[in-house]
Amino acid sequence: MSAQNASSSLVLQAKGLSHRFPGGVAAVNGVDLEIREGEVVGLVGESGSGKTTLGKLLLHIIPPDTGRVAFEGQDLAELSPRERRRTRSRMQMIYQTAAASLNPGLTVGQHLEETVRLHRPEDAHRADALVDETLTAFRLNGKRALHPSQLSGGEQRRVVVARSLLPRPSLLVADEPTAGLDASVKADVIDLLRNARGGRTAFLFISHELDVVRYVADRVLVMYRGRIVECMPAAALDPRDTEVDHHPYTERLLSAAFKATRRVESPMIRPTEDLFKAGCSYRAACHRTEPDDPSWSRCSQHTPDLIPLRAGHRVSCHVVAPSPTEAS
Amino acid sequence: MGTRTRLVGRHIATFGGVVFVSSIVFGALVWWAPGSPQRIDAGAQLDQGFWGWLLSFWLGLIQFDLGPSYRGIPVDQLLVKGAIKSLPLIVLSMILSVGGSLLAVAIMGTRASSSFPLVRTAIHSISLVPVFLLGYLAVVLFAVPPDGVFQALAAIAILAVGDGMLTDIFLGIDDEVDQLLDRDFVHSARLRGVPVGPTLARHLALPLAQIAADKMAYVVGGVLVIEKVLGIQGIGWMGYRAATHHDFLLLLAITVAVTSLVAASQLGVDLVRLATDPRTTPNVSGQEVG
Amino acid sequence: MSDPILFTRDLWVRVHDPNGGGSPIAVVRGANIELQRGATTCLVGESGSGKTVLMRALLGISGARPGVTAGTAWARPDGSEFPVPLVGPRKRWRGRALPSLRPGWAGYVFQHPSHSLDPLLRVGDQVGASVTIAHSGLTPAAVKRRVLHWLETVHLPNPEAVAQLFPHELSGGMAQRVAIAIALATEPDLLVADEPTTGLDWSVRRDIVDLLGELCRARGMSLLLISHDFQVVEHIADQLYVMFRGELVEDGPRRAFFEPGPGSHPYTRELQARSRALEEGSSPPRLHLAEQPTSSGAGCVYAHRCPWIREPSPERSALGERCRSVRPPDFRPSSDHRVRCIAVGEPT
Amino acid sequence: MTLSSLWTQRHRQDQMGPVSVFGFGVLIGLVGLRIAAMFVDSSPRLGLQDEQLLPAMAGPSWDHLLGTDQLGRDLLLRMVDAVEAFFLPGLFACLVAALIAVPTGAIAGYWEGSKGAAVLRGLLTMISAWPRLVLVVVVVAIFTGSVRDPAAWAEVRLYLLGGLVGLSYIPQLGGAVSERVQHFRREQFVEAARAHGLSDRRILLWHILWANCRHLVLRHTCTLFGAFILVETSLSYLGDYGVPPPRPSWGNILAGVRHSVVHSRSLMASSDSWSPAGLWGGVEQAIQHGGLLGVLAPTIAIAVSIAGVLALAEHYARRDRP
Repeated sequence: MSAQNASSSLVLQAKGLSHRFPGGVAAVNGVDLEIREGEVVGLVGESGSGKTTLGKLLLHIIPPDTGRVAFEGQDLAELSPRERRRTRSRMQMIYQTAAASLNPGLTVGQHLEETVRLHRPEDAHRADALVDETLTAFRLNGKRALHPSQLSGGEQRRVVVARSLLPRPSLLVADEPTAGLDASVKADVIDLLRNARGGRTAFLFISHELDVVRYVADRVLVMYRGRIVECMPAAALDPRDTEVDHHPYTERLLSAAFKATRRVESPMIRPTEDLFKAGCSYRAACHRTEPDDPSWSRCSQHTPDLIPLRAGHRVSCHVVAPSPTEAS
Repeated sequence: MGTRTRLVGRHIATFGGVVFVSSIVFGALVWWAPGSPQRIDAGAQLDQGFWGWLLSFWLGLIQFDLGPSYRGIPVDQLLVKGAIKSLPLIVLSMILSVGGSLLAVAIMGTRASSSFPLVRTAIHSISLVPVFLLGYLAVVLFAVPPDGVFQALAAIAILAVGDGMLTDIFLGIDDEVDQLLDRDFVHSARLRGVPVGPTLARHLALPLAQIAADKMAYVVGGVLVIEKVLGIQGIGWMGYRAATHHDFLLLLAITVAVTSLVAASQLGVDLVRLATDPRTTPNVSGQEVG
Repeated sequence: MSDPILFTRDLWVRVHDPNGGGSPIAVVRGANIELQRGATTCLVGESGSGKTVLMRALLGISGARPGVTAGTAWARPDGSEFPVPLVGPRKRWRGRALPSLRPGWAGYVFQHPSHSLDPLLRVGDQVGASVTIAHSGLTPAAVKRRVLHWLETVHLPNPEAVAQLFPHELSGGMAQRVAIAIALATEPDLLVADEPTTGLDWSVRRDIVDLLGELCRARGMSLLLISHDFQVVEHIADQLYVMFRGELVEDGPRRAFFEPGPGSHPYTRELQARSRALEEGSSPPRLHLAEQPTSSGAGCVYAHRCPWIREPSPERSALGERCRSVRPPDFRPSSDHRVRCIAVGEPT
Repeated sequence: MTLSSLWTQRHRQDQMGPVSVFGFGVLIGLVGLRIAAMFVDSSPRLGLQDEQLLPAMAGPSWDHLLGTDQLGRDLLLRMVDAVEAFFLPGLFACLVAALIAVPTGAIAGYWEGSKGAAVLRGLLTMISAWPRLVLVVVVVAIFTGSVRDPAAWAEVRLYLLGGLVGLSYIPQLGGAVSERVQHFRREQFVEAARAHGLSDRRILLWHILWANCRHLVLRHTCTLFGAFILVETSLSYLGDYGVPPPRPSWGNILAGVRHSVVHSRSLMASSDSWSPAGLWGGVEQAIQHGGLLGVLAPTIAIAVSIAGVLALAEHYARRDRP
């Protein structure tokens, strides 16, 4: 939980990122994002909200349609493929399905040795010992000669985490690293990630499980249909706390927790005009506004900006956080 | 609906392309190879050049008048004569092989075939024997009479079994049934008491068609051999003779016919898939990826 | 007072050692389960503990894996008892499951909604097939009415349109609702939901669990929820079974788990602590996975992970050897609460 | 150990089952025979071996373990020598198929969406529509049919045969490789490896081809070798396009004794008693005078070789299961 320190340097800076799928649907729509050194940023949202795509855009695994990403001050788009490959030792990604992101034909040991040779050439002479150390650190002793399919789900996940932390990255995008895991194993993986590199690695922690994100992250972004709709300190993401104002979508997410004190009904999607042209994209499911309300015209015509509610908390909603210019 | 029509169109176009390009390839082989028509059939059609010759072949194909073969009999007539003898062999042996495999799987029914090592071994070992050997044994050891119904029946049976046909089809179906019976929706149907038969049939139709179509090229090869061994005057027998007699026009026609048959069976599978599987046409709303 | 709808005595499921030789490996060992009529029972345990195997073997829908079963089970659909034929996961095809009971007596909601729907059939037809099991001889129009009714029951928006869709056109949450509708349409007395929320979005998770609970209450149906998530269990359970490595280490009514009282099994405590830690944002207890379990059947199944043996407190210092070698007896803190642990049984 | 991990281990049984033992046994046997064939000259002209004329269609004896054929040549020697007809050309077929199909399939699968991949896939579709045997007959007929002295061209023809069978197998092997590669692309691990900082070349060569397609390729190579034995013996049996007669092939040995065997059948039939002893007498007669061994030996040899090679394919298929 390293405190957000303004003086610490920026690891990653993204401006106006957008990406469309071939079908024409915008997966990511004008996202700005900054990640500082050692910071853990949580990214929540339901499936289909574009979380994964955003993660891949940030690491330039998918080139963005518009917008730029600067990693440690370098514009990723301007690097040659070879240079970008070299940069990857400092920015790593953990994919959602561990089993699918490991090579079924290679052993655990081969995976890690390759990483050492590739990203830590200075340690290549003691690769063998280094791999053993890593395996011990991730409690994978005795698994070195096994293939991924011979491991349990939690063990596979630990291999993936070990592989992405071995290059000592300064940024790690973890896409649903706990999805599909048992509650007990989940906690285990989270701990491994949190203790990684003594807090020097910055994380983008993508998940739809609010409790996990709240536990892991310093700062949380909420994503809906390709847009960041809310940005807040992790502590504000408490289902039992009704004091704090949230974006209506976040409210609905929070109310889905079993311990939630207030319950927002799951939305009946109203037929609305084209959601993607203009206006707030959540208005079709929003419980804070109705087509009869006076605020509706604003919601359907202007895309809301991220407006600061208080320190470190910004919401993009005309109802909860009316923009100062329009209110006046 | 538009996407579906487009997909059908694309498959048909692929089929046409395969036949078209194949005819060019085989035509070129026939034209430029040593022992080509220039030497054998001197004078005839030489002045047109390769493309002219091929063009006249295509035109003939469309009008169904390919002109006389080396011996003067019209090629199309020969082709029809051969096809009448060969097509039943191909179709019936395919039906026999698929039907037999289905029957075997149904009889084993309650257990996976892996728990019947003897049956598996028997199917394997019979099916391993090449078609020509089976034909040979039929002629030599069992004295199949040289013409008539028995000969045709023997040919069908041999084609259905030999060259690994039965093994491949049987194991393919068995595997498919195995996987299908372990799917959750089949478990769910069994628990609810919904009859499982129709579900199985629906899900087996496509793999069956696929397996059969994949074996088509082998059956065609087998037909060539078995017709030669048993002396049935079908397409394979004619093709073999045309090759030995350097009757290149007939050879080209037969090759193109056979190739289109195999390609058509693949086209059939594609069309069956389009018709039965709703997943083949992309979701119109466009799935977003999380 | 106890009126079980389905119960087992000493149920074993063994799986043949896949590498050929050797004796079969027991994946469920001597399970005694009673599912109460109209109550919600939860079967908790981490993946690989044998929860799914147990229920599938009991309902006769296990996969094509080679295996054997032993033990007895009875179903009491309406007061009279029927033995349930136990079929091990051996044969790939056994005709109808639970043949002595009426078709559709039990329903099953699987872990992955996309797997439990037939990809080639429209949603409406799949629900319709279930409807015709419950009521034979309905006119097509009547079947359609009931199909729409069931789709509405599971809170699907615009059931008419949904009925026309194919499974691949549904989102995960919708597909799971359809799967529930399919299971419900046979009007079952018992519904088994096997990790129904694992593959789903967090925001849909509670909706599905609430829906299941609400339906069962409204219809007087028994629900068995298989889960690894104590948050889900705490939300809905009337009766709990905790399973670890094939053994039911603890069972009892809700109050025995969520109200202060005499001891719980250390494994149950571990599960609860983890779930609570996540909810409260505190650090969860560390998992000790380094030690391998003993291969022989002797001793407590949890011994290799048990914190009471690993870090023994003064009063529990003598436990280790006994826990590893002696099969723990059942201890009953109260008449309906059972814990299989030496340490709990001998409070110090 | 969880149930699922138990299950995956079943598919990963690395130890040799009876199938693998049989497969490797046959492989070693074939290699042994091929080496022996280098030291054997089985076609002394018309049985003029050691300046003495052997009787035609003789039964087995100590000098000639399998007896002689219709021209009085030692059958055993011919059987051994016949391995030459398919062994190296068969390997050549495998080489042709692997060298063309693996890169093609890998490219078509890896750069799935590109135009080049579409063209490659179209080519594969087209070749797969050409029936193997028809293709071979046509091409061999065209290229060597008009040759005056077939014996002199035998070697060339065999390798042409090998090349063609290999060519006709490309769609299967290429399709399997490209399907495997596509599967991995969809399964994300390729993208994950790229995000990890690996180059495309390393991913394709090491991660996909070596680590995951090795067994697949070996498996298909074995099947192809079996297919080549099948094609070679079939064509040699039919005459004209296979191994020309003075050179032995299991196929033309069969064809050679064809006529005598009709006689042997009548020998068997003549023992009209149904008792086992009577039947055995008939079989014995057929072996001694009718050249039954000339039928049985090649038949068994062909079936066992193909079975062995396919067993080897099965062995690799088991190791291949992802």
